[in-house]
Amino acid sequence: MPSIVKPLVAHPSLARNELGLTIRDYEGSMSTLCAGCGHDSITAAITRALWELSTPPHRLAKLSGIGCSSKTPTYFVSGAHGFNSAHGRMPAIATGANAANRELTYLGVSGDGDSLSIGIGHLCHAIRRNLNMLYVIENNGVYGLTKGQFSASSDVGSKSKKGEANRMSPIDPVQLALSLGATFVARSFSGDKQQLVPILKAGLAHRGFAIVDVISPCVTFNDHEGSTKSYRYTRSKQHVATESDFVPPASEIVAEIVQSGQTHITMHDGSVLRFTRVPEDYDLHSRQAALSYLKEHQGEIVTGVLFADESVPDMHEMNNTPQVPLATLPFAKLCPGSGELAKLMEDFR
Amino acid sequence: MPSIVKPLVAHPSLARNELGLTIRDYEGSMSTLCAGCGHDSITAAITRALWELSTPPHRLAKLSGIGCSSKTPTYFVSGAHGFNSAHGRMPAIATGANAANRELTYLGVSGDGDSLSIGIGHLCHAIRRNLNMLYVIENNGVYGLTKGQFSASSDVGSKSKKGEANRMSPIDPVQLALSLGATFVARSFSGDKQQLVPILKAGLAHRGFAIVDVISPCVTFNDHEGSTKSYRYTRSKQHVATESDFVPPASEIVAEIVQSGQTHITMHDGSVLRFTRVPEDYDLHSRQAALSYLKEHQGEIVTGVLFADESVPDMHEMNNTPQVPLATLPFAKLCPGSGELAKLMEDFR
Amino acid sequence: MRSRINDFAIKLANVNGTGSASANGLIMQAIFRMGVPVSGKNLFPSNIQGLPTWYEIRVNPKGYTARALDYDLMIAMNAQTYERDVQEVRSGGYLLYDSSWPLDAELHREDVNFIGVPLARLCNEHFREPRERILMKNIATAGALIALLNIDGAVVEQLIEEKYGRKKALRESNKRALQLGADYVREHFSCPLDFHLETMDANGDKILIDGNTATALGCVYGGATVAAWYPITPATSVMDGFKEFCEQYRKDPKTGENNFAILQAEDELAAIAMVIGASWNGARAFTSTAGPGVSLMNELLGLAYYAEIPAVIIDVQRVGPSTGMPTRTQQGDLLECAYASHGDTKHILLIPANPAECFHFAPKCFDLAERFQTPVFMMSDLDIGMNDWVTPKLTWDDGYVPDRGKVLTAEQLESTSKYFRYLPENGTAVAARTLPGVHSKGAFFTRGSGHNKFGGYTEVPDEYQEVMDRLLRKHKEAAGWVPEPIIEERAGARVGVITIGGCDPAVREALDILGDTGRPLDYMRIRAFPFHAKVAEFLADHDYCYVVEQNRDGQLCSLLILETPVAKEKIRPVLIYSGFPLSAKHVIDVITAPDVITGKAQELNAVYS
Amino acid sequence: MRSRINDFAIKLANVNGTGSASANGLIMQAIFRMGVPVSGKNLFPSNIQGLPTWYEIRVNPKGYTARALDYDLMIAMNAQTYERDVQEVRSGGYLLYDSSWPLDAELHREDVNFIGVPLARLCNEHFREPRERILMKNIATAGALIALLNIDGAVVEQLIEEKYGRKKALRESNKRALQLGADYVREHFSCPLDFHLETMDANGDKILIDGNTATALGCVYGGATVAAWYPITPATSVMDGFKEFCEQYRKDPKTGENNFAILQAEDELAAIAMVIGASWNGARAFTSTAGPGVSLMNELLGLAYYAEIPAVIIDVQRVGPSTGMPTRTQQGDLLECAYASHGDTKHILLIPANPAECFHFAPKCFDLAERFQTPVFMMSDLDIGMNDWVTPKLTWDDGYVPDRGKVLTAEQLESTSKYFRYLPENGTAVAARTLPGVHSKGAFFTRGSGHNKFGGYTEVPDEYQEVMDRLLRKHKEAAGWVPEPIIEERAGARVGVITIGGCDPAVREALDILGDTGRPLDYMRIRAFPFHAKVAEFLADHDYCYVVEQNRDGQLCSLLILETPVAKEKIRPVLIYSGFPLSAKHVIDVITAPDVITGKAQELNAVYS
Ligand SMILES: Cc1ncc(C[n+]2csc(CCOP(=O)(O)OP(=O)(O)O)c2C)c(N)n1
Ligand SMILES: Cc1ncc(C[n+]2csc(CCOP(=O)(O)OP(=O)(O)O)c2C)c(N)n1
Ligand code: SF4
Ligand code: SF4
Ligand SMILES: [Mg+2]
Ligand SMILES: [Mg+2]
Repeated sequence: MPSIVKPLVAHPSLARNELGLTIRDYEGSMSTLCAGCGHDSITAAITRALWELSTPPHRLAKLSGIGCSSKTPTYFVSGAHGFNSAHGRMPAIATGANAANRELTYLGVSGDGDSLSIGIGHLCHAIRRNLNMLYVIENNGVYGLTKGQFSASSDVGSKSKKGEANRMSPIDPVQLALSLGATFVARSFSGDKQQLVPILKAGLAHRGFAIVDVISPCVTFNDHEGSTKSYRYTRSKQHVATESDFVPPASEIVAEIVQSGQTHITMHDGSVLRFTRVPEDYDLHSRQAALSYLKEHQGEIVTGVLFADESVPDMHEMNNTPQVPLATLPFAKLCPGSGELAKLMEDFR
Repeated sequence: MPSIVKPLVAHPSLARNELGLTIRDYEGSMSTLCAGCGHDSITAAITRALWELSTPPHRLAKLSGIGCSSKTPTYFVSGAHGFNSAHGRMPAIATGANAANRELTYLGVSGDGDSLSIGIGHLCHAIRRNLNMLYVIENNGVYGLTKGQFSASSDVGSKSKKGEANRMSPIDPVQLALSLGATFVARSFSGDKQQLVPILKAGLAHRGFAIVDVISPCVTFNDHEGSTKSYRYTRSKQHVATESDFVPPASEIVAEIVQSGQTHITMHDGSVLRFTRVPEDYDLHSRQAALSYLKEHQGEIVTGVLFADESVPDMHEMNNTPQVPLATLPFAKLCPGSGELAKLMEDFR
Repeated sequence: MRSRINDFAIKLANVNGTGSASANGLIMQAIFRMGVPVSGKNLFPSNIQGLPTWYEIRVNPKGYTARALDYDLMIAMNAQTYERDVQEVRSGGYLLYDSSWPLDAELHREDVNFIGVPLARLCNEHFREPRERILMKNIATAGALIALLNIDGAVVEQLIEEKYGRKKALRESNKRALQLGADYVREHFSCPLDFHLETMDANGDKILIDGNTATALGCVYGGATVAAWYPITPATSVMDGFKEFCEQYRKDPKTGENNFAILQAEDELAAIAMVIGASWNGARAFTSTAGPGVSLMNELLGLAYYAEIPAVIIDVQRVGPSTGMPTRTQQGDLLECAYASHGDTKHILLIPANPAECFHFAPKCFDLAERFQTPVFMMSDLDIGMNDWVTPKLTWDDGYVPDRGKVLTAEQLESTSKYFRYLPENGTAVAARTLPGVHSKGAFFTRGSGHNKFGGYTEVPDEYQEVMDRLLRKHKEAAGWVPEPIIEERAGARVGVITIGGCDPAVREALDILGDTGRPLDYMRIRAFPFHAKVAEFLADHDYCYVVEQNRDGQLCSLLILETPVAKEKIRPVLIYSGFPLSAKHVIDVITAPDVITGKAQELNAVYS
Repeated sequence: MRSRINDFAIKLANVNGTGSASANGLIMQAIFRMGVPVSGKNLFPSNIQGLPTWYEIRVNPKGYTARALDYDLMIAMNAQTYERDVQEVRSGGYLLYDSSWPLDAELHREDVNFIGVPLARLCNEHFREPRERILMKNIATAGALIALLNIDGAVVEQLIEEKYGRKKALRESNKRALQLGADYVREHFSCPLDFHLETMDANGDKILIDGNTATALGCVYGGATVAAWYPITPATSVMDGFKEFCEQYRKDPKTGENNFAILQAEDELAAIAMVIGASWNGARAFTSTAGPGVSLMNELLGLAYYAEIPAVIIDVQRVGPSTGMPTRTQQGDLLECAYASHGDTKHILLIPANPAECFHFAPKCFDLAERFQTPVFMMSDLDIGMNDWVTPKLTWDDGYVPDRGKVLTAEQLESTSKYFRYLPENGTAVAARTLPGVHSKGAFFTRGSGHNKFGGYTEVPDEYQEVMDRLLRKHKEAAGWVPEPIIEERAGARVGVITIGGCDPAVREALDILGDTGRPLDYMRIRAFPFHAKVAEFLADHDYCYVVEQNRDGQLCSLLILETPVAKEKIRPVLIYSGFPLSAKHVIDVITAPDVITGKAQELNAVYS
C-alpha cells in the first residue's frame, strides 16, 4: 500500500488528550482498503482508543502479519514504529520485541487467515507465555487479500461468493484462547464502535495477553447473502453479552465505581474496566463460564469482554527480567569482563 | 535407529487372529528406547490392538514425526509401510496420504513436542478436516530425544530434572481437540494397557479424527520427584472417567450389548464401543460435558474415552471423493483426452 | 519508421477495483479475434481496490509481443498517476483523458495529442446506478478505442453476446456504453488514428490463454488427483483453474463424485507435506505457490529429496526477497529451488516460457518426479502465469502414457525374495519403490534420517555416503530426460544469447533486430535444470554468451557456471529485475552498449572474468 | 616409525546410556592435565540409550589432534559392534575386552594383542546395585587404561576429588573401581604398553572446551540479551551453556533479576521471528540451530535481509539432508545459508575452526549484524561444537566496544528535519536505523514488501531496484569487515590448500607431512563470507588450489567460483562427507593420489575444468 499522505493540519477545535494531542495525531496514512471494509472501522476504533488513553505515539509498537487486516497499522499512529512482518509470524515477532523492551505498548493486528491458519502455532504459544500485548484479529471469515478463499474461521455452511458452502468446523479464536489460558478474551464487531473502543482500551491496559476477536466484514468477498460474516448477518446475530466502559487510573472515580455496585475489574495499571451489563451468574473470572455461555448462545455472535484475569504473571515475570528494557541495559552490565573470564578458565583445565 | 531384527519364529501355541496371524506378526524391530520408557508400553498396546482387530499388516500406514515417540512405528507391524517424517509435520503428511488412498488404516504416532509445539497448526487443521485416522500422542511432558526440555504439555509447577519449575500454562491436547471439534477424544496412560487397548481399537474403528492422549513417562528425563508426568504421579492421579471395551462388528453380540442397558457407541464400521463405566449424567456426545468434567476434576488425570461422535463427515465425504482410492483411479478416468481439449480450446479464442 | 497498421502499443492507466479488467480484456480479445498478434500485460497492485493499475496492449504484425516501452496511445484514467503516465507517451503520440473535467494545464505536453472524451459525464447522463456508472465508464472507454483504433465492431458485438448471453440488461448497457464512447470520438476526432488495426490472419490456430490456466489444465491432463495449496499471489489462479477443470472433467458422470481432491492447507509447510504424503501413497500430487511458500517448504523438500518421494511444485515466481512485490514478475527463485534445503541437495527444474509450455511441462513434471522419485519444480512466473498470451492451440496426444517410474506391483512383490527400497538393479540410479497397501513384502520404513541402500536406518559413514552418491548420479541422469533447450542459430554468429522463461519474446525480438542490423547472435532458451547436454555444447560452441534473466544476482549464470564446464568469462549477465515484463529494448541496450550494463552485471562480469 | 611416547590413538566402543561418557571424559582430562596434547572425538548415536557409541582419543606430542584412522588400542565393550571394532585395530595393536565371558573365537585376529579384563565380574563382586555395577564397569575400564597407558594416578585422583568433592560414597566407589581395573591389568599384563603417556608441558596456557560452550560464552560477552531457540542436536548445548553462564554472570546482584531472556520457542520459525523482533527493538539477539532449523527459517531470513534487521544465527551443522544423521558432522549448510530465502539474497557467514574462534566470533557476529543490519550466521558444526578441543585460554579485551552500527538517538532525531529509513548518507551502503520507543521522528514502517529508499511502500520498478542494488553493495562492503583468512605459506609452494572450520587440524597435519616429504603446499583457511580480498589474492597467487570441505557438493568451491574471480579449473575439490571428523589421511590420500579422489570430486573437476 503506497502511503498516501494525508494533510495533517488539525482543526483548532479538535479535542486534546492528556498529552495535548488531537485525534489527528493518532492517525496514519490514508487507507487503501476497499471502501466500506470493516477493517477501516477497526482502525478508527484503535485510533480513538489510543488517543483516549493518551498513549505517547512513539511508545507504541504496531505489529502485523500479512493480509488486508495486517496492512492497517499503516493507517493509524504514524508517529509509532510499525512492523508489517510475514504471514502468520507476528505473534512470535512481537514476543521477541517485547522481550527486548517491555516498556512499550504492543498492539498486534492480524487477520483470521494470518492467525488461525499459518500463524496458529505462534498465537497459541504467545497465549501460553501471557505475552503482554493487545492482539486484535480482524475476522472476516475469508482471506481478503488473496481474494476470498475460506479461512479457518468460516462457519459450517457459510457460503462463498461463488455459492460454495464451507464444510469444515471453524476455529473460534475466542474459544481457542479461553481453552489455552488467555488472560483477557473479548469479541466485538467492527460496526459497533461504542462497544469496541472501551474493549480495546481495556485490552491495552491489561497486563498479559489480551485477545480481541473483531468480526469485520469483507465487503468485497464476504458480505453477500449466505455469508455468516456479513454486516447483515453479524448485525442480526450479535448478542451483546457484556457491556463495559473503561475508566483510566484516577483515584477519585474508583469510589464511584465501587459504589455503583456494578461488576468491575481493576487492571494492572490501576485503571478500571467497569461493566454496565453482565449476564446473571456470569463469572468474568471463569473460563468455564465463558465457554458455557458461548455454548448456550450457539448460533449467535456473543460479544463483549468475556473473560479477564489480571493475576497471571506475564512473560517477563515468568522470566524474572528487570523492570528496565533488556535492550537498554548498559554493556557494562552484560559483559562479565576479562577478570571473570580468567577465573572461569580454571574450570576448563 | 538401526533396525535390530528380532527372531521371527512364532511359538506354535500363540493365539491366532481372524487372519490367522499371531501377535508376533504385528511386531516390528527391537525398540531402541530406554529401558522402561512409557512409549514401549504403548507400542505393545498398539501391537495388541491391531492384532485383535485383525488389521491386515499391509493395509496399515504408520506415520510419525520426529522424537523418541515418533521412532516407535518401527517397533510394531513391520509388514506395514511406515513414514518417520519431519518434526511436527506428520498430521499434514497423513492428510495427503489419506487423500490419496482412503482405504488404508492410518495410525499416527507423535509426541507432545511434535504435536503441541512445532506441529500444533497441522494438528488443529487435521482435526478440522476430521481426517480419518488414529492419532496417538505419547505425552511425557518433555522433549525426550533432545534430552529433557519442557514441552508445551508441562504443567505449571512441574519440575525439570534440574529442579526448575515450568511457569507457562500447559496445552492439554484433550481440551484443545474438544474445543476444535475433534470427533473422538480419549486419554489414557501407558501403564494401563487394559484401558488403553480397547481405546486404541475404538480409535482405529472410528470414522474421522480419533485423538488419544497417552501419558507416557520418560524414565530418563521426566520420571523424578516433582514431575507431573512421572509413573508415580500419573498412577496416583489417574482418574478413570470411563471404562470401555470394544466389540468388533458381529450382529450376534449387538443384541447382548443393547440388552445390557449399558452405554455404547456404534462405530461407523458396525463395531461397538461398550462402556462399562460412565459417570452419571456424563453425555459422551457432548463436548461441553467433557470439558466440564475435566474442569471439575482439575488436578486429576482424567482418562477414558471422553467424547465420540460418529456422525460427522470425514475429509473424503466433505470433498465428495469416490469410495476407491484416488491413487488407483485409472489414467483414462483422469485425462479428458484430445477431443475434450479441442473443444475446450474454443473457449480461448 | 515502422508501419502504422497493426503495429503499435497502448497503455491504459486505471484505478483497481473499478472494473477496468473486463474492458481491457474485451479490447485484447477483440484484437486477437481480428487475427492480429497481440499481447496484454496487466500491471496491477498488491491490493484489492483503489490503487494504480495499468494494462498494456501491444500489437505487432510479425508477432513480437514483448512489452514495448514507448506508447502510441495512453488512456489516462487515473489522477494519481496522471503525471507519470503523460511522460510515457512517445513524442507525437496520443493521450486519451476524461474531459468531464478540464485538463490540468501543468500536465500538458506540446508534443502529444490530447483526446478529451467526457466519459464520466456521458455515463452519468446515460446510467443511473453509481456502480454502473463506474463500470460503464470503462466500457465507454473501450468504445472510444473501437473508433480510434478501428477495432472490428462486429467482433466486439459478438464478444458481448458470448459474455452476457442471457443477461439481457447487462448486455444492453454494455452495448450502450460502447456506442457512447465510439460515437463521441467519431464525432469529435478524425477516426481511426494514423496507427490502427486492420483484420489479418496471423492468429490462425492460436488461442489466448494465461499460463496458470494452462498449467492447471496440464495438471488435469497429467493425471494429478491430489492438489494441496495455500493461497498466494500469483499462484492462486493455478488452483482456481485446476478446480474449475476438475469440476468440468473429473466429476464421475454416474455418481457425481470428485475424482480429485483439492486441499486448502493451513500453510505452505502443510501443502508440501500433503503432496509428499499423497505421492508416497501413489497419487500424482502437486502444490502451487510462490517464493515465500517455497522458502517455507525448504525443510520438507529435503525430506522428499533424501527419502526419494516424488513431489511437484509449481512456483509462480514474483518479486522477492520476502513479501517483495507480490504483483510484479521476476525469475528470482532459481537458485533457491535448484538447491533447496539444508545439506547437499539438487532438484529438477522445468522452466516454461509461455502458457503452451506450462501445459506440456505439467505432465512432464509428474513423469520426471515419478521416474526420478524426487521433487520437481515448474518455474513459472507472474508474467507467464497471469497475463494472457497468444499461443498455439493446446493439443494432446492420446497415446501419452504416464511415466510412473519403477513401482512394484503386488505380483512382482509376491515373486520377490526380499525387497530393498534403495537398492537399484544393476547399478542404475533409481531403485524401485513400493506403495503402501499393496503387499507386505513391499513394506519398508520411509525416513529422512540416515539410511542405507537396504532402506535400514544407518549412522555408518559408508552406508550413508553410498546413498548420497547415488542421489547425485540420479540428478545427473535426469539431464537426459528433461526438455532440451531451444536453439536457433544465425549464419555467422559467434556469440550466443541464453535466456529462460518469459524473457523469450523480448530476446527473440531483440535478436531479430540485432540480426537485421548486422549483428547476428545465436539463441538458446534453457528449459530445464539439470542442464541438458546441449546446453554445454552451445556454451562451448560460442565465443561468449549473454545470459538474459530477470533477477539481480544472475542466478541462471550461477547455475551455468557451477553445473557446466563453461569458463566463467564466457558468461555475460544481462539482468533486468525491477519487476515488469521484459522488452526487447532492455536486451538491446545491454548488448549494444556494454557501458549501460546494469551495475550488477558489471560486477558479475568482474567476478566471472 | 613414530615415537611411542605420547603418540598414539585409542578408541573406546560402548553402548550409549551406560555412563561411559564420564569415564571417557576422565581419561581425556587426565591426559590433558599431564600436559600432553590430546583430542577426544565422541561418535555417538541419535538415541538416548542402548546404541553403539565410540570415543576416540588421540595424543600427539606435536599437537596434531585430528582423528587418526588406525588405532593402537581398542577398548571393545559393545558386543553389537565388536566385529567391526576388531577390524579397526592396527596390525600389532591391542584390544581390551571384558573377559568375564570367553572371547568368541571367530572374532580373533592373529596380528592383534588381546587384553582380557573381567570387568563385569570384578564389578559384580565389588558393587551391589545393578546401576552402580554398570556405571563402575566404565570406571574400572578407565582404571585399566591408567595402568596400560601410564596415566598419572595423582592427576586422576585429583580429578575425582574435584568432581565428586562432597559426595563421599560416589568418590569412594569411583576410586575403588579405578583401583580394581588398574590392579587387575598390572597383575596380568606388563604395564605400561609400549606406547604410553609421559608427563610433558605442551598444554601450558591451554584449556579443554567444546565449541558450543565457547559460543555461548561469546554470546554472553558480546552482550546478547535475548536468545530464542528450539531444541535440536547438535545446537542444544549452545543454549544450555548460554543459560548457565547467564545464571552465573547476569543475575542482578541486588535484585536477583535476570539481565537476559531465553525463550524456548514453539519452533524454529518462531525462534528466528523472536530474534528479529528483539533485534528490531534494539537488543542483541540470537538463535542457535542446525540445518533443519535453518531450512524452516528461510522465509524470515529473507525478511531480515530485505527489511535490514540484524539477526544472529548459530548454525551448528550436522549431516543432512533432511533429518540426516543428527549426531554426525558435516559442513553442508554453506550454500543454503549464504543465499538463504527466495529472491535475491546474500548473507554474511563467519566460520570458526575451533572453540576459541567460536568465542571470539560470537561478538563479531553481533557487531557485523548491527553494522550491516542484516542476518549473520556463525557456521559451526558438530565436531567443533560438541567435542572437547585443546585451545588457547580464552581472553577478553576490556576495551571492546560493541559496534552497534548506525542507530539514531533521541537527540539526533530531535535535530533531524526528516528521517528516512533507507537513505544512507552520501552514498554509503548502510542507512541509519531508529529504534521503537525513542522518538516519534524516528518512526517508520518496517516491511518485507517493496519499499523505496525513504522507507515508503513502493511498487515502482526503479525505486525497488535502487534499494536492492544498495543491499548488494552492502554485502560487498562487509568483505572488508569480516575476519581475514588465515594464510600460511611454505617456501617453494605453488599450489594451495584451502579449507574451513574444523577441517583445520587435519589439513595442517597433512600439509606438514606433505611438506616434510617434499611436497610443500600453501595453506589458507577461510573464515568468512563474503570473502575477504585476501581470498581472491591467494587464489590468484597459486597455480591451483585444493579445497578441503565436508560436504558432497563442494559448497565452498561453489561459493569461491561464484564470488571471486578465480578460474574454475584452479579449484580442486577434496570432499569428505560421510559424517565423522576429518583425518590427515583423508586429505593426503586425495592430494597424493588423484585417482583415489572421490567420485564426486572427479565430477566436479570435470565440470570446473
Ligand atoms: C507465506 C505466505 N503465504 C501466502 C501469502 C499470501 N497471503 C497474503 S494475505 C493472505 C491471507 C490473508 O488473510 P487474512 O489474514 O484473513 O487477512 P484479510 O486479508 O482477510 O484481512 C495470504 C494467504 C503470503 N503473503 N505469505
Ligand atoms: C525442525 C526440527 N527441529 C528440531 C528437531 C530436534 N528434535 C528432535 S525430537 C524433538 C522433540 C521431541 O519431543 P517429543 O515430540 O515430545 O518426543 P519425545 O522424544 O518426548 O517422545 C526435537 C525438538 C528436529 N528434529 N527437527
Ligand atoms: S478485500 Fe475485503 S478485507 Fe480486503 S480491503 Fe477489501 S473489503 Fe477489506
Ligand atoms: S529419553 Fe525418555 S522418551 Fe526417550 S526413549 Fe528414553 S525414556 Fe523414552
Ligand atoms: Mg481474513
Ligand atoms: Mg515428549
